[in-house]
Amino acid sequence: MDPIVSLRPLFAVLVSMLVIPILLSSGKRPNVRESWTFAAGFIKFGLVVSMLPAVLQGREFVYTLATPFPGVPIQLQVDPLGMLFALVASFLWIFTSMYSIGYMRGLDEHGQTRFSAFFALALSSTIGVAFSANLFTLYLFYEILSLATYPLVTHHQDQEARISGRKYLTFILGTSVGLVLPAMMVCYHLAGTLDFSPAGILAGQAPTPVLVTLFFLFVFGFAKAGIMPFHSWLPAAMVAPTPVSALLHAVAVVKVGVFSIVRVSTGIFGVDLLKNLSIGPVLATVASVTIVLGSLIALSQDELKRRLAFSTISQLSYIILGIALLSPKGMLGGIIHIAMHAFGKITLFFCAGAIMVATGKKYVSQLSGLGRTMPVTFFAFFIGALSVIGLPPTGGFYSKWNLLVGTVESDQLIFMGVLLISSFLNAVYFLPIVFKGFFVPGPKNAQGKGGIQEAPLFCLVPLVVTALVSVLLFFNPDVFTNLTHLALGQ
Amino acid sequence: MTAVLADYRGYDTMFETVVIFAAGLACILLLRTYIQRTRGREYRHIPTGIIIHIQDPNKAPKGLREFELIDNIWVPHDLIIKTVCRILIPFIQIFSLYVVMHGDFSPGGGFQGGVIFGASLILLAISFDLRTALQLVSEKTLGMLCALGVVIYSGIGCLCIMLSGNFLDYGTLSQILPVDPNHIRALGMLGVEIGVGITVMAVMVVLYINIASEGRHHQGL
Amino acid sequence: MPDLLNEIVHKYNYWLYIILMMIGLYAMISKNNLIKKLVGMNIFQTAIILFFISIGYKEDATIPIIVSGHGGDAAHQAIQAANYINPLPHVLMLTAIVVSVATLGVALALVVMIYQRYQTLEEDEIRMRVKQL
Amino acid sequence: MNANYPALIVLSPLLAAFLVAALDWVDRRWCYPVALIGLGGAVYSSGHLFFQVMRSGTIAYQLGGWPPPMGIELRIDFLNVLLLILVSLVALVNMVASKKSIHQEMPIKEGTFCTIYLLFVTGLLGVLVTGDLFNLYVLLEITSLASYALLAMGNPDRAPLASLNYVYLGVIGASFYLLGVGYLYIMTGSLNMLDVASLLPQISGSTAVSVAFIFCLVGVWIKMGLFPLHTWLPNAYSYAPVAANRVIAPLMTKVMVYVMIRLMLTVFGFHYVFEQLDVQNWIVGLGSVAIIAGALMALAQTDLKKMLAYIIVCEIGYMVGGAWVGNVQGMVGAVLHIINDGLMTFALFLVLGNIVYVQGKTKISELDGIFASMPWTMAGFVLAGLSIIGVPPTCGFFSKWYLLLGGIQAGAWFFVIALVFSSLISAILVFRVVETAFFSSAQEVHGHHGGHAGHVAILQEAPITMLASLGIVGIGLIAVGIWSGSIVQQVILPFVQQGMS
Repeated sequence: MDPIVSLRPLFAVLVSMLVIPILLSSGKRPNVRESWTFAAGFIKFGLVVSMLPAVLQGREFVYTLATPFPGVPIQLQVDPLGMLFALVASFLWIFTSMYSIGYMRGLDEHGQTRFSAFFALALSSTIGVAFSANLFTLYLFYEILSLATYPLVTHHQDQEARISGRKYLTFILGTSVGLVLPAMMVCYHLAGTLDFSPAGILAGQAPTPVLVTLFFLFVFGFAKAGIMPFHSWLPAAMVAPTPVSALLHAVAVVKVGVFSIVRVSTGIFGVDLLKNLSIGPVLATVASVTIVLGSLIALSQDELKRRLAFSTISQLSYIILGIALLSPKGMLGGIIHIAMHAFGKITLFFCAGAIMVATGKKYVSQLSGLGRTMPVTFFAFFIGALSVIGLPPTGGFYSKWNLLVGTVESDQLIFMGVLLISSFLNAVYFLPIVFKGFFVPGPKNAQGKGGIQEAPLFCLVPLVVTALVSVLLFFNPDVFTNLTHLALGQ
Repeated sequence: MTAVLADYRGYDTMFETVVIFAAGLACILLLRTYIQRTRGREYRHIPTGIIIHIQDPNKAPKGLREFELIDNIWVPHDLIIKTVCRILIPFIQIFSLYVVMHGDFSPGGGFQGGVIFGASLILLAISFDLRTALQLVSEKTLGMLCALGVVIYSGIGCLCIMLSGNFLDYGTLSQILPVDPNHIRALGMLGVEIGVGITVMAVMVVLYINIASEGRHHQGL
Repeated sequence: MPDLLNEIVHKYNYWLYIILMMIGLYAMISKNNLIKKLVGMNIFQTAIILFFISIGYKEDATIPIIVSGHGGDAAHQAIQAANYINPLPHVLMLTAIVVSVATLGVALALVVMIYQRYQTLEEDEIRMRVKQL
Repeated sequence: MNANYPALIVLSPLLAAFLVAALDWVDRRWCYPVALIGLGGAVYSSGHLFFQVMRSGTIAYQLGGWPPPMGIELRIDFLNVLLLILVSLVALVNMVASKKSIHQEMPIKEGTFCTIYLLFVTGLLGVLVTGDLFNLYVLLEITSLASYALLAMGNPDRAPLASLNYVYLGVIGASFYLLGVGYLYIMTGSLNMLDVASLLPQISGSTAVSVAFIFCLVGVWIKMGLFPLHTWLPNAYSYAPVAANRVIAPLMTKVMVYVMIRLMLTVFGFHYVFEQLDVQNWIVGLGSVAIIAGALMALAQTDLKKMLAYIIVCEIGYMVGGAWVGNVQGMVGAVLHIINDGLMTFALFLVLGNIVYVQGKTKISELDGIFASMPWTMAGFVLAGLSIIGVPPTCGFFSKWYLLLGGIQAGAWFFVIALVFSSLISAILVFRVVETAFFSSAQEVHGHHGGHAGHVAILQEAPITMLASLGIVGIGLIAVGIWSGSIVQQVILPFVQQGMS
């Protein structure tokens, strides 16, 4: 079917960018500012959803902005894979906005206007990445995202933020300029185009060693995916306010990295070429190392957000592993994990932030007994943890199940072992927190006031919603599975 | 030679004049100091030889002709040199005008003539002192002359444009000047040469007074 | 060897300008005094001017003043031009001389500025003072 | 009148310069508006020329009505029309931005400053439009002379000496160029670029032609500050008054790169330069070394001004390398980078000017917390910095793309590595400043998570004219980036393809 030429993808990207001037000018009136953020969030989500039916019918939306190089336009294209990602990101933005109101006001943070402005910019570029029609456009939005998140990561503007910000940029910008850019240039030089196409554009264009090198330049170059050894920016970025960690470093930024790798694997190289190059097992091994090591390190972290960060690193590589399996079910599991993990992990971060707002505690060892004062938060945490571990009745089970089936399909049972070990480790580092919260009594002196002391409502509602969605996805993941099937051409 | 200079390569020559102009202005920009002196000055009353000191630098004694400013760097005036120069300078200046006027058909031209004229003024400044020279040709006049010369040159060029020719196409001047078309180019060149001469003369003097006095014109030298 | 000598003798103008140029360059590099450097710079420029003048020279030719009429000849029209020295290099060099004079003027102004500030023109002393700033 | 725009574009600032010089003695208040009008005239003419060239191709204008081999010719084609727009616009915008800083740095001398400034712009425009090798020299000297004077007006302790060094090297450079022209004149008897180009193929085997070419090239390199010959550049640019610096630093070196490309493609021709003369690998190597050296030296600087000066050294390497890799992509990259780098460095120097005007200090370590007091200026810095790094959609990315592609196509891997390396270094350079500016040491004293709500930064921005200029240039950075496709397709590529065939 012919693609639909439409401005809708452009607006979907631009909405949150256009709202920035309004945000900046209404800095003195926080309520007006927040309502604009909400308006933008709903419009964005609405635009994305409005394109969903047509995409589900197999049609695509296309809009070309400009053509800076022959054969390489700045082009937006809404296809199933991008749709899936955009849906998740724009849906979660609404709730993160709500959450940030509670969080930022609860902690009385400075520079809230700047915060929401850059947050909006980050979202724009995330949707931009999702809707990119070619590698160049993707790179463009990828870079904007890197830069837009810097002021968010360093929001506190203290020494710790400075060091972390430095690390963040070094890894993210260093790899994208140093690895992705040359790789992209070589791609263009070889193929004369950078469009994503299901068959890939590089087949037969260069000898195997060159292609393999290129592929790994891309894989490591998209450092936002957090593949070891380019992972350590993610724990560092946890100095950011929690909404940032929640949406950006559990959903938007990291998923952009993974999404880019998925795009490059399926759109630039193509599944067939990857099979021919027999890259799959190598990539799977790299991913497995990250999965296992990430989980092990997470186990040793006492700061809750850092533990979540390492968990994210490990979970991201699930997606890579799914792609690397190169079998239908494995890829299905991998791609759908983008959505499932997003809902699970954002719930966990929301909970961590809510705990911090309510009690100021951020270490795992301090959480004893908190489940009694904050039951809703801890229950949501439990659901999120289940989803990340991959247990029913949560969406995480669905993706992990498909991944496991994928390992069987492709006869690489060793990776099944990796997945199982990792699941076990996940359980070991998450469930004790819940257990501690509910069943271990807290220190005596903290028991002064009894009763329920939850975080503000603005914090609480989002985490309940995301937890519910996680559960819902277990029962009805159809939207995402359909999109994934379409994306994989199955 | 000047014909080639002013006609074929008239555009070059215009910019050559502009180079000179730029050098003069650069000197003013770099060196000229407009700081008013804060110390007092000494004046000698010529008839009596009494030296008076005036604290306020902006005030001068009444009846200035009878008083003579005494400079920090005092150069005694030599009568012989002064007299010889006074006689020579008019001749030098007349000669320089000849050189300018002959530029369009024999060796000579604005540059040479201008330099000679400038030299005469510099000679004046050397043999008397800077202040005497500046009393004859004030700094403002020199500055205006710098600009005037190049304006004449480029103005003639622009006139050609207005007469629907190309820039510096002297041939078109015949439309407004009642001259034989064969000579119009020579006439155009003459105009241009005069412009060059004026600028070169003015800039030479500007260069001298600025560099010699380190930009403090009110000091004699 | 005779070839080389021949070469040198026949193209003496080139050798001359190169020697002059090198003298100028030497002065600019090795002299410590800013004015001496300027003198070197001027020698350098003069060398090039001489080079241009010498290429306009022809054996048995006269100065380029045409007695009857004007309009002159360009370098291209070699037929009549053989009798006259090519005027174009001279014209160009007149421009170059003017340029060099102008540059010298500005350079001297700069030197005066430096002298006003540091009371010396020896480069090493100035550098020493600069370090102390 | 319509046919006279090639002359008018030069005459407009020139006449304004004379007028300003005269008005300086009459009424000083008139100087600035007249200067603006003169520059505006240049912008208008350049726009007019642009459409004329786009409509009907190359324009030739014979001065004095003499046909080319004898008289001087002005030629405007796709290459220089772009630069004309760049130069005239940058000059005008800078003049608008500079009113207050001229007044701050050079009271009383505004008139003289404006005159020399206009002469500088005249010289640049003249260099761009001329089709005559010797005329180019004369105009080059006007430009240089004006820049010697302008640059020396800065810091009285250092600027005159730095400028004097510039004079020494500038004179050597110009003399070399003149010498090269002399040899060409001996061989061809002509000074017109096209005429020389048509005569050269018959004698291209001659050593004298090679000598001419090398002399011209080295002369131009000295003037543009290519790495081993750059020594005059950093000091001269970093002690200069900002009003002058902002126009000299972005434009002077770029115009010299233009002269190099003009010599390579129009005068000596692709065939001679790349096929007969076997030096291209060496020069690409030199360019790469310049990139790396410039980047590293910039990294070693603690002063923002010096850092920017070394960034220029680094960027020159980009253009020289790109022009010499010997394929269309590289050349397109070099030409596009002239435009982009002009804008980028202009934006950076505008930022520098704002900081100097408001804060009066340029040490990087002294800039901390400046983001809070000058948010718009620093936003401009970030944008220009991104362009220097080469982050899309700013324009720096697009020229870097072509340069990289040219390097890859030619197999000049050293050049490619140097480009990527310098991108990384510039990322460090830019974010070092941004980081210092973003974090203030005052906040760190009571820095704990949250709790800064009471902290209100005192807004202390530069005047609106300066900010507006910066804003215009900032928009330009992105606009040129987004539309670089059409610029390349419609303007640069026709010229390059013609020159490279």
